[in-house]
Amino acid sequence: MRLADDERALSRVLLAPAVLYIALLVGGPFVLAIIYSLTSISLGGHSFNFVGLQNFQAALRDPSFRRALGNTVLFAFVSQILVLVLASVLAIALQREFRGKWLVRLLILLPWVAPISLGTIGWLWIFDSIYSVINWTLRYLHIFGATTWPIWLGQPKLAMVSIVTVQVWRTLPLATVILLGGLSGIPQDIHDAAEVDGARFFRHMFQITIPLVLPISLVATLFGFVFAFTDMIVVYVLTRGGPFDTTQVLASLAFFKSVDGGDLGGGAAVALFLLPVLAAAAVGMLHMARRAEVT
Amino acid sequence: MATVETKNIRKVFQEHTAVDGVDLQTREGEFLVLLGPSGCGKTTLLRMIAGLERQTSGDILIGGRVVNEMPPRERKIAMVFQSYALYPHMTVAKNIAFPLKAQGAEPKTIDARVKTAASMFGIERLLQRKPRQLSGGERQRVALARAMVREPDVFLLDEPLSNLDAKLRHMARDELQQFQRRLKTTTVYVTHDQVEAMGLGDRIAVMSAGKVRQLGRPQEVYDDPADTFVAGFLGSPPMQFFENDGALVGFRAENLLPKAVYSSNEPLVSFWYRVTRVEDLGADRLLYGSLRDLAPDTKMIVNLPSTIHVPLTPGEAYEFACKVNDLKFFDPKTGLRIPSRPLRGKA
Amino acid sequence: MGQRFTRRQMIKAAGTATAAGLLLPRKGRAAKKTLKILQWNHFVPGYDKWFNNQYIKEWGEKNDTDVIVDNVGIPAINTTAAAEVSAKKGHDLFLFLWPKPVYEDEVIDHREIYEEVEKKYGKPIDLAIKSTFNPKTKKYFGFSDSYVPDPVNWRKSMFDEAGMKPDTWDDVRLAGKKIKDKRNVPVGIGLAQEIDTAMAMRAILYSFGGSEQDEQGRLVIGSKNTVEAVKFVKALYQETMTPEVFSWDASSNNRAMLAGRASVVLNAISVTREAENKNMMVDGKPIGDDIWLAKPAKGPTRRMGLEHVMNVYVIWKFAENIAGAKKFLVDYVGNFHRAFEASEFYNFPCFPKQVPDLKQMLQKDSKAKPPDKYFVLADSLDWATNVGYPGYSNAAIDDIYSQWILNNMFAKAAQGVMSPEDAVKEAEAKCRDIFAKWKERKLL
Amino acid sequence: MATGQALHGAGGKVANFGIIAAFAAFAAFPFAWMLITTFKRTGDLLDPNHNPFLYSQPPTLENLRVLFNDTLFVRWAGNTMFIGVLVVLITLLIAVPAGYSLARLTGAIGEQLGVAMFLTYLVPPTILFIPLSRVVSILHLQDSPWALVLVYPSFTIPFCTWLMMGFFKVIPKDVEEAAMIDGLSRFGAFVRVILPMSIAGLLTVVIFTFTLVLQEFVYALTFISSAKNFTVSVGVPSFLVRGDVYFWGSLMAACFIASVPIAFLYNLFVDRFIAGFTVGAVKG
Repeated sequence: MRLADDERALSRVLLAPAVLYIALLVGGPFVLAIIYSLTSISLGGHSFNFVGLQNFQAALRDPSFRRALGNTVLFAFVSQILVLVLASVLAIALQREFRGKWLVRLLILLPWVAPISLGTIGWLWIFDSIYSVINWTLRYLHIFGATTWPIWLGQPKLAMVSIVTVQVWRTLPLATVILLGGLSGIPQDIHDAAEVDGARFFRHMFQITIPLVLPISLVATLFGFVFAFTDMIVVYVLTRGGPFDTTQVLASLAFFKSVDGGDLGGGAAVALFLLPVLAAAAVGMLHMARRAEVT
Repeated sequence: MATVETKNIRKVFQEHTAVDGVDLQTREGEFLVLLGPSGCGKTTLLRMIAGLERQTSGDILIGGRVVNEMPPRERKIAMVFQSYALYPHMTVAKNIAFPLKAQGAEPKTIDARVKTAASMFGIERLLQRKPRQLSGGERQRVALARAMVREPDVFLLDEPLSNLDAKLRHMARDELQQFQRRLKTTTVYVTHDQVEAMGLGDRIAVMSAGKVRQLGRPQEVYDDPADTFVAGFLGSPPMQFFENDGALVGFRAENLLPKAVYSSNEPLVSFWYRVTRVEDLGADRLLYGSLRDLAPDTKMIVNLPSTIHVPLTPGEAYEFACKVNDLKFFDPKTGLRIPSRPLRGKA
Repeated sequence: MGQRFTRRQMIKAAGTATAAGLLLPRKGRAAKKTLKILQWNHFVPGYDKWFNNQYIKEWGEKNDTDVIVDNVGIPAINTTAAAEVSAKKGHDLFLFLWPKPVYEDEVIDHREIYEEVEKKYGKPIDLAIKSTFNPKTKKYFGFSDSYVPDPVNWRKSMFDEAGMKPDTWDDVRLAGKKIKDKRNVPVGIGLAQEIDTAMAMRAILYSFGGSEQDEQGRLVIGSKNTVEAVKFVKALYQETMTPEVFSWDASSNNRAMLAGRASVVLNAISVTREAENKNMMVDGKPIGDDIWLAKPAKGPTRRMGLEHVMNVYVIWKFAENIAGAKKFLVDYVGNFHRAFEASEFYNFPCFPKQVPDLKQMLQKDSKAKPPDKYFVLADSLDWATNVGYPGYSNAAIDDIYSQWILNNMFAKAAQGVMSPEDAVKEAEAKCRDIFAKWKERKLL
Repeated sequence: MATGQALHGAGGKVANFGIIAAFAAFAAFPFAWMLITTFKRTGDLLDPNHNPFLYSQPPTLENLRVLFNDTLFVRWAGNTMFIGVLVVLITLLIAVPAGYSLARLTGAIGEQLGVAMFLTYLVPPTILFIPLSRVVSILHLQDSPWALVLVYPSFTIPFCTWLMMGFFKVIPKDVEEAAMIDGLSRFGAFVRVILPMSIAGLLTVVIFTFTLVLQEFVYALTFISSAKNFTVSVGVPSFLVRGDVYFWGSLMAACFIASVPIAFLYNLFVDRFIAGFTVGAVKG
């Protein structure tokens, strides 16, 4: 039989490049990263000694790490819950046809296509302690006096708020697009039935619309979580973890620890710390998304 | 109990007029069928009655009250959708309970009424299942149960049988009619299937291009079509036409029989008919052929019941006839019925 | 002038020349070496112009080498280094802006370069050695050609109004308070996770008699003097500053100063140079003229400032042109006078003999008003010290620096989330872990 | 006409409008701000007493001049496009067949493999770049755009494979079977029948991949060291943040210029993208 017809052989041939690519370029380095986390390796490469879970234990002893762990969870959860809620509201609002929808969609897509390193620098400027346009406006409206105003990136709580804001800003478009897809996947008949059956806006939303877009929102949320857990660019550009490590997240801490501090093993341990939890959560969510009722 | 009335109702989508000035009035407890080919505006009309679409102009009255400004939930209607629109994430029980919950009914009442509805349709054992675990017929029953559970004034049904296979459809039709007769709830039913319409409707409104062409009892609509559209839409095969003396003359395939079958004192019109092919269908014989003389080379199909045993050989011409009353005359320009008149020319 | 062909010209030539004619330039090219240098985008663009367009061309011609310079942003320096080391491939000369002892095993011993330069151009300053030598392994893990002093930048008119000069830290605190009370212009010394804060806090720490380690490299951060320094910063913050300092990055104090929103900052001369080059105005007057420089303020123990930037060139063991890199560094020191000028006095020599007229030049700068504004830098060697003073900049010190442990110690106490004593204790515990870690890895 | 669940009535319309306006403002505000900043003189920008929304000094093109003349912005944009297009091609060539294979040919194990591929997303690039630089150097790709062309598919292929798997699963098997009866091979049916039916999915892959390429920062920062080879996301901050000085005007201009045209382009395809994403991500 020709290859083009032989199912078993064909399936392997079609799959092989992807598996090879991932094994070589992600699998290999990933295994290395795990090995790093179990050794005392530093950037300079000396002392490749196996130290077991020492790096992980050391991390747990470090208050900065514990803070970063808490921050990561907080950052990911708060930003993703906000994204989910806001994206749902926005997607529902965007379902209606109206004039200028094209433009609105364009504007809403912008944060997603902007190179994020640059977009975040834009926010850095918006949050600047002296030139913040937000503060200028607040002063102009006399919400704040001429001498005191919020220092967005300088006070631990505000800094967290700022970082979450930017993260929401950057992930909202994708989540909205995904949810729009989910919404448009619900047959019109279901909405009509709910309406004829007497459901008012909120019953309709919470008992019909939201349960039905749940699978796709799980996927959207999963993406958001993965970005929030593994990407450090927002923290890196806006606060570098400051003020005094109160906005440090695991990804940025791992980066500073390994690349700036030189402790490759310790950095890898920090970065991989949540991996088992994340993997379990991701598998669970994907499973739920695929099993959930979809019309 | 209530009637549904539409007064000069119109619906215009951008350029295209879907419903073009429809006046309809149901009777109390009546089963009214909206029949027409797809795109004729019947579903749009139904959705306007439901309140799912806003009419461009005209009024809708339910129980004598103008409901133009009311959302669907206030119109005391229930609707069954073509797809049934069961909520896929809810069990059957929850689906049926949903309209009651939306009304804010007591949990006790809800339980009791869900049970009653379920037993009425024989779906008690399905209550804990989800819609995707049901067969087509079961889904339809759940949809009906969900529609009737809140005891609406009016049922609206949008082609509820079209997703069933032929065998199920017969049974479902029967169940549906029995159920309606029992509840005596005014029902508006949309379909494109004339058999359903004839079988179910107390009256049928035949629609085409956004207008109601004829409203009447099934037999009326069949026997006395108001225009060529109705005549041509109903019946299988539909009414056939030939031109004669500036009029379109129509008759149904079962009305043309060999002349010998008739008793001699009936007023008949006779034709020479050349048979080209015979299809024996068991209960009927279908003849394919053409008329001669009166309307040369007009292809005609004739439906002979198997009780008529006249031998017919393809290629031969025979003398056929139909009763004068069975010939319907139409204006070829407007398509409307005109009074009967004698045929001209040689028979 | 000898025929030099770039690759593109080669290809063009190949199109037109005969086969015989081709051989000559190709032969010439084959012998040619390449030297690849990575360094930052210099703060003073004129320096890069001189270095990239002029100096390396001259040097390349003399040494029959193609010199390629890659300029990157500061954030790329550590990451690129990590990647090059992991890849065992990269540039022949790699410029760090701070000592990077962690790569000791990956770089050649730079002792020879120091020896060669010393022979030709005199002794290096102690700061250079402290920043590039590991006393435990007796290895030079880098070569410092220059450093950048970190003086005090202050608003002349405001201090005049207060009737003071920023001579001691107490002066800064008192005058800062007066100015803030009167003019609502705060002191702008950062308390964030960034380089300027790191240097300013160390300047205060050292001048209060505290330090991360002693001369022998023993951890002494938990000293009483450290607590005193922290207490001082807390008071300084509360009396003279606003929370904005917690949010800053390296550029923020420049901006605050140039916007007229700070009375005094610690920074390299980038603040005044920026004001001069862009002719920036505040309230209709050139702000540059009102920003004066001063030696680091004096603390209870001593007057001590930091290097703001420490140029440390390293040559990887895996570099392809080690000999060329060494020679380049030696020659570069020989030409440092030009570098000093091109950098607009930003880069100060680690081999002072190379700029014998440093004082004279500082006395009459063409852009400065008054022209001797930069003269305070003339004796910067008396007060500029390295990170890790009085010991060496070793791997632990770098790790402490990179994780901003001292910055955070000061900031937490200033913000009031911890008492000064607790902040010092917490920092000490972290430093102890770090010292242990690097001892175990045999770099201390 | 109501589509989906929408607010009804005049009040609903106002609420709807309010919501959309608020979100659009939130999303677009930084860009409006960038646009204003682009044309500001430094002195105007850095005077805290000036109204930041107005031009207290006449607008200037200086920031744009710096961006286009003093940096290699055009070159970086070109590099980004070049890398983006190649990565999209590689991703399509590798992920689409793999997705088909997982959806149709490997049975239950396909699902597991698909999930396993998705999990590779959980490893932060900030750790991966160190070992990856080894791979890049072994292949002699250091400081070459080809390094990024090689490495970027490592994070686009897993996701796109997974997405396409879901996408192919919802295409009825009859379609390929009909094609095979009509004389195509299995592979031929895939290429000539299934692929043309999956345009929405392919488009989703293209858009998603391109966005990821545009966003990427860490690999571009570490594998590329010469200015002429940078991408936009690294080149711009590297050269417009010089030591202590941010060239705000030019930075903002760069960000604006790099984002807006692509947003325009995406807007044309976003409906298809929505459709593709939904089907691919959930079904199957």
